[in-house]
Amino acid sequence: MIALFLGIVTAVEIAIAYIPDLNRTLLTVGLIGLGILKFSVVVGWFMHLRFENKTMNRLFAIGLVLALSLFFVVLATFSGILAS
Amino acid sequence: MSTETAVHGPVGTDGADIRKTAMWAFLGSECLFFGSFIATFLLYSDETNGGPGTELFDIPFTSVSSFVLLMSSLTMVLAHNAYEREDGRQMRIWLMATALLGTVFLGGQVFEFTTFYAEGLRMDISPFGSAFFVLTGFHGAHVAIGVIMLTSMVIMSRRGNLHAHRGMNVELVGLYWHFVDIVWIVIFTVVYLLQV
Amino acid sequence: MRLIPLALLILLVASACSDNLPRSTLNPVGENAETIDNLFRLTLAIAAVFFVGVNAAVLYVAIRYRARKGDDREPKQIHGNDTLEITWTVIPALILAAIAVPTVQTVFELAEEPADALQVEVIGHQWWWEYRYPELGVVTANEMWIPTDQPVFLSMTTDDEDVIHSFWIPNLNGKRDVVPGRVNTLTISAPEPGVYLGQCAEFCGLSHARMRMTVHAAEPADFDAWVTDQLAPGNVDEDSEGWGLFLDKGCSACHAIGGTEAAGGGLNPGPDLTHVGSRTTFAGGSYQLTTENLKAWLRNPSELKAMEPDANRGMPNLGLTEDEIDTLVAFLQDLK
Amino acid sequence: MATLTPEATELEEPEEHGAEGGGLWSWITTVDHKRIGLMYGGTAMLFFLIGGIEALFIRLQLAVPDATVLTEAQYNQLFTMHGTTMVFLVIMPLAAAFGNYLLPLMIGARDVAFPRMNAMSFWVFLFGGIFLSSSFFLGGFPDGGWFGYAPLSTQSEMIRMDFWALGLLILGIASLAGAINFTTTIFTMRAPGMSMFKMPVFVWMQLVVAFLLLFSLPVITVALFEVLFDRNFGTLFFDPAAGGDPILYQHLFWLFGHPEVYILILPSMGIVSEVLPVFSRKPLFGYQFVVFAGAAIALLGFGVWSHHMFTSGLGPVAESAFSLTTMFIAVPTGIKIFNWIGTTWGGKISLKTPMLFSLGFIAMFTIGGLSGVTHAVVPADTQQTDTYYVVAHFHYVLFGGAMFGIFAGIYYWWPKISGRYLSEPLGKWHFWLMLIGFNLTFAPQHWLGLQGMARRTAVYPPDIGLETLNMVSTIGAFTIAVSMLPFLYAMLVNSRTGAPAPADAWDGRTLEWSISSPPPHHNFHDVPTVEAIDDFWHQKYGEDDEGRAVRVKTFPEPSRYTDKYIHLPSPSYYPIMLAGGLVLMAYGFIFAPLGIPLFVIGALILFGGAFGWAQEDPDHPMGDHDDHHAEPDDGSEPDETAEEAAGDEVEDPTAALADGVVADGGDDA
Ligand code: HEA
Ligand code: HEA
Ligand code: HEC
Ligand code: CUA
Ligand SMILES: [Cu+2]
Repeated sequence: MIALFLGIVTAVEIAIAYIPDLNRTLLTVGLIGLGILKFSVVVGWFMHLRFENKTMNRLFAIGLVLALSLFFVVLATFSGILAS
Repeated sequence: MSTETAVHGPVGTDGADIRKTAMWAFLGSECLFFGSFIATFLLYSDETNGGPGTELFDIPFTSVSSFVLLMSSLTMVLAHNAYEREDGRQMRIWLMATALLGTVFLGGQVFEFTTFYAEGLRMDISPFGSAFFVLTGFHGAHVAIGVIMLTSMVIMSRRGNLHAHRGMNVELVGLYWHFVDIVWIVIFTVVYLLQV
Repeated sequence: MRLIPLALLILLVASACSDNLPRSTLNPVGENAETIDNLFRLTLAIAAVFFVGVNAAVLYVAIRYRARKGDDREPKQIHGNDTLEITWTVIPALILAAIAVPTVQTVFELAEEPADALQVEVIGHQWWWEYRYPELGVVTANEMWIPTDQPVFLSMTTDDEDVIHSFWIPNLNGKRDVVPGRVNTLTISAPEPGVYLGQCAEFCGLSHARMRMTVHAAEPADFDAWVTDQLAPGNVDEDSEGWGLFLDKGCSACHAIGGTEAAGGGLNPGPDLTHVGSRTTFAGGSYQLTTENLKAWLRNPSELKAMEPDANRGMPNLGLTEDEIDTLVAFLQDLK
Repeated sequence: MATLTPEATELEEPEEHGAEGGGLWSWITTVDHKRIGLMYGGTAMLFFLIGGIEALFIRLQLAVPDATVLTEAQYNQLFTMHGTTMVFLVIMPLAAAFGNYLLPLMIGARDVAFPRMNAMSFWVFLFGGIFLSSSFFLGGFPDGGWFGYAPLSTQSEMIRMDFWALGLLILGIASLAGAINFTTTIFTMRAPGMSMFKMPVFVWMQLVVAFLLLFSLPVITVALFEVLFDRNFGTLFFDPAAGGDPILYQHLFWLFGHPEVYILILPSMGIVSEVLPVFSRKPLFGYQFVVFAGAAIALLGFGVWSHHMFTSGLGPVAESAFSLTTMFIAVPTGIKIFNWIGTTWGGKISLKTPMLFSLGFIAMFTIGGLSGVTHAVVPADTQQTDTYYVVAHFHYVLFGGAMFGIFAGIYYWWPKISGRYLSEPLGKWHFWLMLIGFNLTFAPQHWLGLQGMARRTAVYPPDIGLETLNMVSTIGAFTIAVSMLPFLYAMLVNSRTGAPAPADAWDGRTLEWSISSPPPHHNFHDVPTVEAIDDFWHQKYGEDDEGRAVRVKTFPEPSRYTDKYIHLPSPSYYPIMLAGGLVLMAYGFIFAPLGIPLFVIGALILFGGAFGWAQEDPDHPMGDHDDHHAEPDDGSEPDETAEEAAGDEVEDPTAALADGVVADGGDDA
């Protein structure tokens, strides 16, 4: 079931990437959205994180959140958003 | 469970399996490992130094190998189910299947790397090349280690060193395997599909 | 006993503020350096309050609450106090906010490029500085001249093969890193004529310690005179023995002399020598430009200054004879 | 306070179930957290002497201007190794030593969660340290500074910086294994009743440190790999000519580097939080606030890294943002300082050596912290950065903070560890000499920095006002060296001849004081049940109407021995094997192509170790690899797979380089 779901999501992703002259932001948002969906499905069900205790959830979540936020900041300082 | 042996039991005082807690801690740490490489890649995605860039990517091909890796997560789940049913034979079959799918994925990566090298995208040609090969290479190394662990698991199970009640280790390898899979989901989306 | 370090500190403060030091951040000359110094002193004053407060409290506790013989009553078991906790969270936060406001203001203020600035390009090399005045056409090394009536805007970078350096004249402004592949900027100004010393402030390998620099701030008229001198071609007699040696021994492969065929450049470019004789120091500002020192330099540069000429960093030993050295030094000193 | 009288400490150790003998082999194969802790501590102390001697050479060179004691090349190597040694081979392992020895004792457990992983962590640290230091004989110490900025670190033609990058990667594995182990131990192995907010503050701080390690080590790992690959495989991560950006390295390094400085200080803050209450005979003031402040420091610590890059040209917006986050770390830190003072306030203070060092910690650390705040003011920092003002700042926090805390801990727990008190007079000599020497060394450096003395300079010119203070600083450094002599004497001699210490050597508050000194091999005869913070104290003392402590119970001196069957993990040689293989691989890598065979051998040993480890039954004597599954399936499953799995991936960097090799090894294992 879940596998099927993942397969379909991947197919949709690739289809989106190929839609000619699709708006760039829409593409980005769409693909990232689907990526996150797949990600959570694997982590939640395949890895049973949905069913595990809070400690494990938190350990992983901290890693994820930190990874995401830190690198947004790093990239921002480079891309000139912060460098003005 | 007597208190005397609790020190070594896998179940901690919080009722959770201590090995799984450790594994999740490790995976949390790995998020930052790959995160840093992905950040490096994003930073350098335009730094092609006059060499080839993302236009070399063969999305259909990589989609297929991504799909292979995704499916290996499924076989891993099946192996885990077999272990929970204490069905050693089935478990070994699915473990082998998972390892096989992992190997296919690696084969695809080797093929992709050779093609890129032939077309002039090398890791010493541009920061883009460096970031691409090192990121996907480290992911590949993780897959390879996963394959080794899966194979070891099969061997140990054959030798009877993987007792049904110690089958927890299948679950741990599974966690690792799924993690490597989701890292690929991220890489595939960010590196290949978005082509930032 | 405990008062010794404290007394020492006070002594040090006293001694540090008294004299006039050419490389000190504590006697700012430039406008920016002054702004910074004021901000620093404000922060230091606040820090001093906490320093005295905490250390006095520690001393007080150690003396006042020390267990005394014969007193066997146990102390009251106090577990905490929420009001206190809130107080010592909020008060420091407010004080910090008070420091933060001028900090941010100053950061933005210092980042502005002044309108009428003299432009200078600074290029860091392992281990010496190159200065180019694009509007004036002057190129020089290690010693920068600036006018006293004008701020100077520095655009700083290095060669791609080089490493990170940092440009720092403490009297004139804080430092700014000089990063390969980037252009960083800094504004310096010196309302008072004088010689201001600096030091490369980012570790850049073997001879980082001897990568120093000098800024000569001159009255506008003196500065203009200097510029005129610098724009003149090198004082070279094409028939002289010195010039012959300069070409033969390969000096010209690395060093340029304006108005001659010596164009410098190469893999390992050295400082422009067109007017080397007019400088007061050489080798990254670490030696006085005297006959003796120049001779020693030509005898074996690495003896005076650690360098890695084999790795294309620094000047090689060219195996000159004493006669050749004498001739070359005379030749160099004539390059005024 | 002397309600407990010493006894039983002079006994010969009888054969005890699960006890290890004293031979070398027993130390090599030990998985006992106490022994591992001691080995960690002993090794780190040796490295402290090495790092200190390096510092003495630095100070000798700087005593006078234009000195020639050292050449530039030697000087650059010495400060690089001094910094690297002190940070990675002294303070971090000392913190790990305390964690190892004390965590299980303080939470009422018999060992850490993964004893063999623990052993591996130690051996990897030891071999990694030897690897790094051996560069001295194999081409010279690394010379790129302790943070190895690219492109200087990728430019050097020699293998030195390979030693540095690989050495730190190896040490990272040791720390990561330790962090995973400590996290799991603290989360899952606390004695019944010990909820998170009943844990000793030291345990809390170790947990926070483990988190910091978990989430910052991978970032430096990436930075180091990129340097290593740039140096050896032609990648262009930091090559500006090709579009690479050296500033990326700085971000990656300091993303690790700043959390790292809190990794260095928090364990000492934990130690001080244990010592102050005991010697004030009052509970820690504001326990929750101290704990939360620790966590807040860690969290904020992830958001301030660019304050090390204030002059690299970030632009005013980023500079302001990082300036603000940096300043506000002073708030939680201040909370701790004030709560510590609150703890001692109104107490009954006995100025024993551990207490002296703790009070010294508060005073000295505050100075360092305050100069840190002046760094946070960006414009001021543009004058201070890369000068001796920074050197002064970080020695005040690292030496006056972290090291003072560690010395407090050593004096405090040594009676527990050795069963004997260290001499008080010697301890006081040590403290006062060190305090004076320390301030003589580093206080003048504030002024040196402000007067324009750049750091990392082998020579400085005369006549710009730097002579006197440099001389003072050098004299101070030698005073510190002298101050170490009473300490070393006390450690070496008092441990055997000092006054015997009872179990509860200081009338302590935490669980480790409830068991004999030295502790039994199995720590606790019966796993304790906990009802309150400082449970042991509350068993001994109640409070009268005025709130003063009154003794309600006195415990008999506990025995080191029990006749109960107590199940303990068996020794194992796989951890050291794995560590050995890893370091062989590193040497092989350095000396490639000649070293490739060595690399392969190392990889085989590593894989053999991992595979053997995975199959070894941790509950049975070594060498006995029969099938032991007769034991009841009562949940006492061995934890090998987690270790195998975790251990394996930790090595992936190196293993990855030898995929084929590892696979081969797998087949014939
Ligand atoms: C144990 C290690 C440790 C600790 C705890 C700290 C703590 C702090 N550090 Fe430090 N730091 C280092 C180790 C450490 N540092 C090292 C090794 C370097 C140099 C690396 C290198 O370049 O080699 C460095 C460098 C460094 C820099 C870069 C300097 C430069 O190179 O230009 C900065 C800049 O902001 C900084 C800031 C701070 C601040 C704000 C704190 C704060 O956490 C301090 C907070 C504490 C207090 C403020 C004192 C107590 C508080 C009160 C009494 C409350 C009231 C106070 C106020 C309201 C002001 N540090
Ligand atoms: C925890 C960390 C720590 C500790 C404890 C120390 C301890 C000391 N440090 Fe240092 N230091 C750093 C971390 C540390 N340092 C770091 C990270 C750097 C930056 C490096 C870089 O820029 O890359 C640095 C840099 C640094 C410099 C600047 C170098 C430069 O920039 O050019 C100096 C200079 O004075 C210095 C001095 C000292 C001294 C005198 C001690 C003393 O306190 C040491 C005292 C210890 C001993 C003296 C050992 C005991 C000795 C004996 C028992 C003697 C008996 C035996 C014999 C004499 C044979 N250190
Ligand atoms: C391979 C390159 C190379 C050659 C050949 C070379 N030099 Fe140099 N020279 C340098 C470099 C690089 C420096 C800067 C050294 C430093 O200060 O770090 C330098 C510095 C100098 C200086 C000091 C300039 C200053 O202002 O600091 C003088 C004078 C000098 N060289 C003279 C000579 C003479 C004369 C010869 C020939 C006999 C010569 N050089 C040959 C590379 C070279
Ligand atoms: Cu240039 Cu240091
Ligand atoms: Cu920091």
